[in-house]
Amino acid sequence: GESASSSSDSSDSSTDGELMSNEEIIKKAAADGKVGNWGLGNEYEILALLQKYDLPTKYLSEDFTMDGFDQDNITLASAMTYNELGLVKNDYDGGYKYGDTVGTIDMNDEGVAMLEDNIFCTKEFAKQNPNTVKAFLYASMKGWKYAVENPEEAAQIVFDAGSSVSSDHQLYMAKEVAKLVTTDTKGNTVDNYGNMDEEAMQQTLDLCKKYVQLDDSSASSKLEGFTLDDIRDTQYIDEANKSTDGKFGNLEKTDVTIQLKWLPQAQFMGYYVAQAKGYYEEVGLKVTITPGGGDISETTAVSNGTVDFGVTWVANLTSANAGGMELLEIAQVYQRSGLELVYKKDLFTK
Amino acid sequence: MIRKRKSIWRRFKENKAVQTVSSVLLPVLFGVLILALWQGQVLHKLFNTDTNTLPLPSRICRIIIDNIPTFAVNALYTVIVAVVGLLVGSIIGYLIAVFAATFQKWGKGGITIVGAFNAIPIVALAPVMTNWTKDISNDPNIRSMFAKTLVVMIVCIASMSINAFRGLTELKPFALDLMKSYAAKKSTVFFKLRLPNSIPYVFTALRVSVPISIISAVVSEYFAEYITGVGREIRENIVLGQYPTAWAYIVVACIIGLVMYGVLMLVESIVLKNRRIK
Amino acid sequence: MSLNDNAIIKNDVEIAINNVSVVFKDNQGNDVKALDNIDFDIHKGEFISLLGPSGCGKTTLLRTIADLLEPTSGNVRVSNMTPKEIRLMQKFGIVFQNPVLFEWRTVKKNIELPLEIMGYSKKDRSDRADEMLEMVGLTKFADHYPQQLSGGMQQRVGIARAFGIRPEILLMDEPFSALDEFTKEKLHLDLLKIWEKTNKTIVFVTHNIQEAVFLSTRICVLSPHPGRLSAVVDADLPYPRTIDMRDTAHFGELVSKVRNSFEGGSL
Amino acid sequence: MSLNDNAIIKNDVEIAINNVSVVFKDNQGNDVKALDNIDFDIHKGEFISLLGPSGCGKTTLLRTIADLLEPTSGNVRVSNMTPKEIRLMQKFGIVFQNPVLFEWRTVKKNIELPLEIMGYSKKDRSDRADEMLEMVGLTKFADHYPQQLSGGMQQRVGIARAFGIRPEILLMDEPFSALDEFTKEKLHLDLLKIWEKTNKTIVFVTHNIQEAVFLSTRICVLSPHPGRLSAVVDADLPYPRTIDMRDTAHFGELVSKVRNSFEGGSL
Amino acid sequence: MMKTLTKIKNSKALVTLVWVLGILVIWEIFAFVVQATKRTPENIMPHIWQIAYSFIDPKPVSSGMTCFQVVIYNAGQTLSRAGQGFFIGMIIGFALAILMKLSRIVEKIAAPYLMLIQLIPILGMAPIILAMTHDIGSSRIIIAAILTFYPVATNTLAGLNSVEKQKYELMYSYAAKQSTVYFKMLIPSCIPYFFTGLKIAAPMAITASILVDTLQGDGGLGCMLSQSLKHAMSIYVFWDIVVFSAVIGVLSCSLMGWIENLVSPLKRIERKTRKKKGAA
Ligand SMILES: Nc1ncnc2c1ncn2[C@@H]1O[C@H](COP(=O)(O)OP(=O)(O)OP(=O)(O)O)[C@@H](O)[C@H]1O
Ligand SMILES: Nc1ncnc2c1ncn2[C@@H]1O[C@H](COP(=O)(O)OP(=O)(O)OP(=O)(O)O)[C@@H](O)[C@H]1O
Ligand SMILES: [Mg+2]
Ligand SMILES: [Mg+2]
Repeated sequence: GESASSSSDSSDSSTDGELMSNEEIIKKAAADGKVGNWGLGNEYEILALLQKYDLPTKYLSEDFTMDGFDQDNITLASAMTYNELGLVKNDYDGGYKYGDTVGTIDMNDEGVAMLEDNIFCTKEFAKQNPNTVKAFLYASMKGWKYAVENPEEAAQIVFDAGSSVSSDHQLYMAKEVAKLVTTDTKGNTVDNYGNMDEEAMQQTLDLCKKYVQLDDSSASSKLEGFTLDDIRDTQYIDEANKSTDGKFGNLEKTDVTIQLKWLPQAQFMGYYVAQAKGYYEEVGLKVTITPGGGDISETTAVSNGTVDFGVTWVANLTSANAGGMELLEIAQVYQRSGLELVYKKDLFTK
Repeated sequence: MIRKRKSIWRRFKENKAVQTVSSVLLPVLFGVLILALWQGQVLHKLFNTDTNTLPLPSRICRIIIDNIPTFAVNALYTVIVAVVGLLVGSIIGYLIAVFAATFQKWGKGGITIVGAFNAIPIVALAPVMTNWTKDISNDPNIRSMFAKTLVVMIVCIASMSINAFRGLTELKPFALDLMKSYAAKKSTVFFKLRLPNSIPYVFTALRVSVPISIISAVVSEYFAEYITGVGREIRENIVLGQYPTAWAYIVVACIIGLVMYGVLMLVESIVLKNRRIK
Repeated sequence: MSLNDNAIIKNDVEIAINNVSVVFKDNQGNDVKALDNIDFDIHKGEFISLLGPSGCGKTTLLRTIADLLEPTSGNVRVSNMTPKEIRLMQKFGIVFQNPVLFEWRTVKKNIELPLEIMGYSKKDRSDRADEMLEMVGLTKFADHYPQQLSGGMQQRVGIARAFGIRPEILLMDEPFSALDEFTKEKLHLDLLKIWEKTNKTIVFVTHNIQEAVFLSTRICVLSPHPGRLSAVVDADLPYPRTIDMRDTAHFGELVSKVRNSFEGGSL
Repeated sequence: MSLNDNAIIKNDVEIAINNVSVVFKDNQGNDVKALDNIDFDIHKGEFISLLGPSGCGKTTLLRTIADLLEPTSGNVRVSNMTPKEIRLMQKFGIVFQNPVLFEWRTVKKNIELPLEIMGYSKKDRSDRADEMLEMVGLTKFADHYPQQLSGGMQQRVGIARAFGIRPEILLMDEPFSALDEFTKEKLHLDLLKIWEKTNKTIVFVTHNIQEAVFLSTRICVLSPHPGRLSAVVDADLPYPRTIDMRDTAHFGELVSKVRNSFEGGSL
Repeated sequence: MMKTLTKIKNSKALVTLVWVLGILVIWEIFAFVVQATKRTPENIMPHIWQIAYSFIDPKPVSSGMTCFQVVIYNAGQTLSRAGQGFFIGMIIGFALAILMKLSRIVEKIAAPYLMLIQLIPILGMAPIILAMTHDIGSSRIIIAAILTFYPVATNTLAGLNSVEKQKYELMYSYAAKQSTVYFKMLIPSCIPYFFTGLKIAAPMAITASILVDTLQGDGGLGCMLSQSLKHAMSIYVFWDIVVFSAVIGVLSCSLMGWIENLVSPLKRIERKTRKKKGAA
């Protein structure tokens, strides 16, 4: 409590100065070498942004906490709207309690947005189990729809399913995730969940080609030649969205597993809701949800058959395919980028 | 006749030059064999894996050759962390052992406590060290290097102190009596008896520490603020599904390890030369 | 235990062993009495032999004098000080029953070890070591490592090392038992010569009656289980002693006397 | 080197040492000739002593016979086989110069070790070990660990261990040098008794002339640097030998003879 | 009175206690500094009492479980994997040492490669092991074993190589079979070294097991640790796990010492003699 009040004091005292523009903020932070990101395939939007302002594409590594930001080692830090940003602002357990003393820069507004959470499997799996894939997508999207409409309940479901996140943060996250699922990069509302917006997909792929640096020459030339058809197939989600009853004929496989990209939290509430509400059962599937965030990445796990489906970001899927995997995106759950850069206002006043 | 031939074989086997050559040649030959099985995808059948998860040596080589400057820079940082951490950690570990051997009543407890460091996982140690060293320098590279080196150091301390303590205290019967009879000062007993007696044990510790130092350097790079090093590249590439590149870096880590191990063996054979006479 | 005072000219006590007992525990936890109430004085400049059967406590007694073992009861005084004080003044030279050589040092370096500790200059150390090597007949083996020597040669290195420091009090635990007649004979004479010249006090453990009679001024005979002082015999052969004294009748008498004190006292 | 054949009744050669030379390298890489062209036959049932000054190659020769060392040139034959074959038939019993006990085994367990290896039953092992402990006078110390024994006691354990296996050929390297007169005397007689009863071949290394003369049928005198066979002396005292033989004139003559062969041959 | 006092003064427990206290004091000094200078001190260096309190804090931190419950619940999984990995690693390490002793050629070939295996990060190794076993649980155990066998192997081999030549000669003179030489001489005499290896390996097994927990996010101390680090739950879960693993590590090390005393007669004698000295 003490420290929070002291920091808001300092922001009060600095309100007399005028806040810098986004461009100025980015340039100042870059000049100090204090732009932060986690790396590991999360950095391309930041690289694109730096490039946009003709800045050297260097950043510091964030360690999945906001301690570096808190201690001013990083002044312009990457944060997902639904997760880190909530921790920075809010004062529940684990929060840094900055409230409105921090500002953000949105990747969607800057025009460097890349698409994040999707659903994918291997090309071979999709080909051999088309009905299973469609049924899975149908039930999952039904879950997402319910979750987006009832974020409180969804948050509770995820929390009960063994989430590691506090229930306060869970609820915050559910509400923020709902925005990402129902709004596209330009701010328009989306109602056909899981849709693969051509333009946004293409922008993502183009940014990938530009910023994904691969040492492996055969992989990088493969990446160079990719078109959207090499990484996604829209037929499954289209048919799933067309269906009214979720019946797609004989299911080739009924026991399936999905590995998440991260720890169990509201970021993935759609699957937990579909599970809890029995949507998967309704279409005849028995689904196991495996948390991610471990050393065996979702692309690896799907590729080597440990699990059937996975949730990953488009950029990760693209580079994995360039590296030699045969993965296929079958639905795009998040319609806009959830990445923002957060800064303390008092550090960027004129 | 048979006897004679056997003794020639034995003489051949016991010849010093033959032994030196064979101790290099045999592992190399074995390595070549493994490489052949690997390239011929026999290993893949054995491990039931594919050429993506376990990329072929030819591809790994290509990647290394194509990117020598990048690899060299990353390797350099990792080597610095591993070697400095290993040396400083081993020296501290040895000093702890010296302390423990000098004040045995208190020291034994200390050794146990030091052993506890062994039980703190690197994955926990690395972020803590990164946190603790935030104020060391304004340059994120320097403070990251410091944090990484600290991790390697801590990990190396334990194995050295446990082994060196044994070397410093398990003396030949009556050796201590002999020194006592000269009223040798503790420092003299240390330098003339305990220290030389502990040398073989130090090398045992180092044999264990060399791989540990490299793997800790690699893992601590995962958590470091400043992005560089073989470990970080391994992680980045694995997450991106770039197994061939990741394996290229793994191979680099192995080469670093082999070189360090080779240097260690060389030093050991020189230092312990006179003890090997039987 | 009465002393045969008339045999000894000098009367100042150098080492006083006062009612010393040493008890070890065996691994069932039972007491093993290694020394039982030993009470005995050694005078300055004496050459005392401790004689007794294997396991009777000779080594134990020597170690008590050298402050390598604390008696369970009783005490030892050396020049009216504690053995510890004397040890700290670096006045003891000890030859151990096994040679205890450092395998990482050459023969010569092993001999130089105590000299290094006592702070002799490099040249002095080397000269002294060469002299000692000469004495024990190992000059040719100066640069060998202990592992390269025969058992007797190793023992001789141990002897050279102890002699090298020219100690005030020389404690020797069966130093010559691994040596052949000739080497032994030579070293006997060397030892006596050094002793006569310097008038140091020597405590010499042996199980060889002839050796004890030939070398010492007095012989303490110990009996085993528990280790008791069963007799003290004056070896009153004239000095300087010569090899042919061993063929004299008096020598034979002394040997018999010691042997009898043995048989009567302990076996 | 001519053999004094008339002294030996049995004439079948048990151990033939044919032109054996052993060369070691010192740490400068120079050759050290430990044995130089030793040529000598040992007959079945003989008690041979190898006598010589420290470092003359006694241990080395014994090791060559026992197949612990291959001669640089020449060879050894035992019962017309190679030493290796004999060793594999477990016909050797060896007493080493240092006792070489396993510190994690009790005294009794140490004595039982070779019996275990040779597959004796538990009861047999225990009985045999008790008998041997009795012989060397260590019954009370059966359950002690080697570190708890005095030097001489450790050596006696080594002797008990070698005797326990009742070997065809007994090779002993200065077994008694760490022992006192009485223990030694007792073991001398025990050894002779066993030898006379079983008629085994014994090769006995010693540096003690009296001991060699008292025990053996023949004495091989070695001279050092390089190790050469300088004399072979028949110790033709009658059997069974008794302690008082040592006071006879013939005994004295033999001792002098050996001593002279020494001085003439090597010193 | 005096006697009991000296007894307490000489006791091992006191020594350990003083050490622990000393370390705690140093920690606290730094904790106060951190407290004074940092905004979120609990992320960097919380006070001892804060950590201690978190163990008994009834407030749930994750899925209705308190800090302590989270640690204990997940420790079960991790420790059982550590135990299995350690056991397998111990056997492999010992067997490898014997094998290397049996053949110089094997030693020459194997020694550098055994070390090389240690150098392959889990990240690279895990997918291959996983492809072999198709089971994340057994993959974890295997990797934990791989990470633990090396100190056992090196130390045991050092022990096997330290046997004096004369002992070999003794066995040789009995024409003892190779197996006899091993069972009666080499193995008993390498036991102290073997235990040194175990003492290093036991805490390493726990570390390794925590490390392999993170292969997948499905539970175990490692997962909780990394989740807590990522602020997915109270940071005290992290501190509690660090403390817990260190304590378990020390205990595992002492357990090895205890077992050593149990199996090795030499240690027993030493202990007895020491006791006797203490009494005298
Ligand atoms: N491993 C070795 N390397 C070099 N020289 C050796 C080695 N072993 C023995 N020698 C040399 O061989 C010679 C004979 O040694 P050996 O042990 O046979 O003597 P010995 O007659 O048994 O003496 P002692 O009575 O003192 O035991 C010695 O000069 C010794 O230095
Ligand atoms: N550490 C020990 N633990 C238990 N008993 C011991 C220990 N050291 C010596 N003893 C016992 O003390 C007695 C005397 O031993 P000591 O070594 O003094 O004999 P010694 O007269 O030197 O014999 P030797 O001539 O054989 O060397 C022996 O019975 C021995 O068993
Ligand atoms: Mg003794
Ligand atoms: Mg010898």
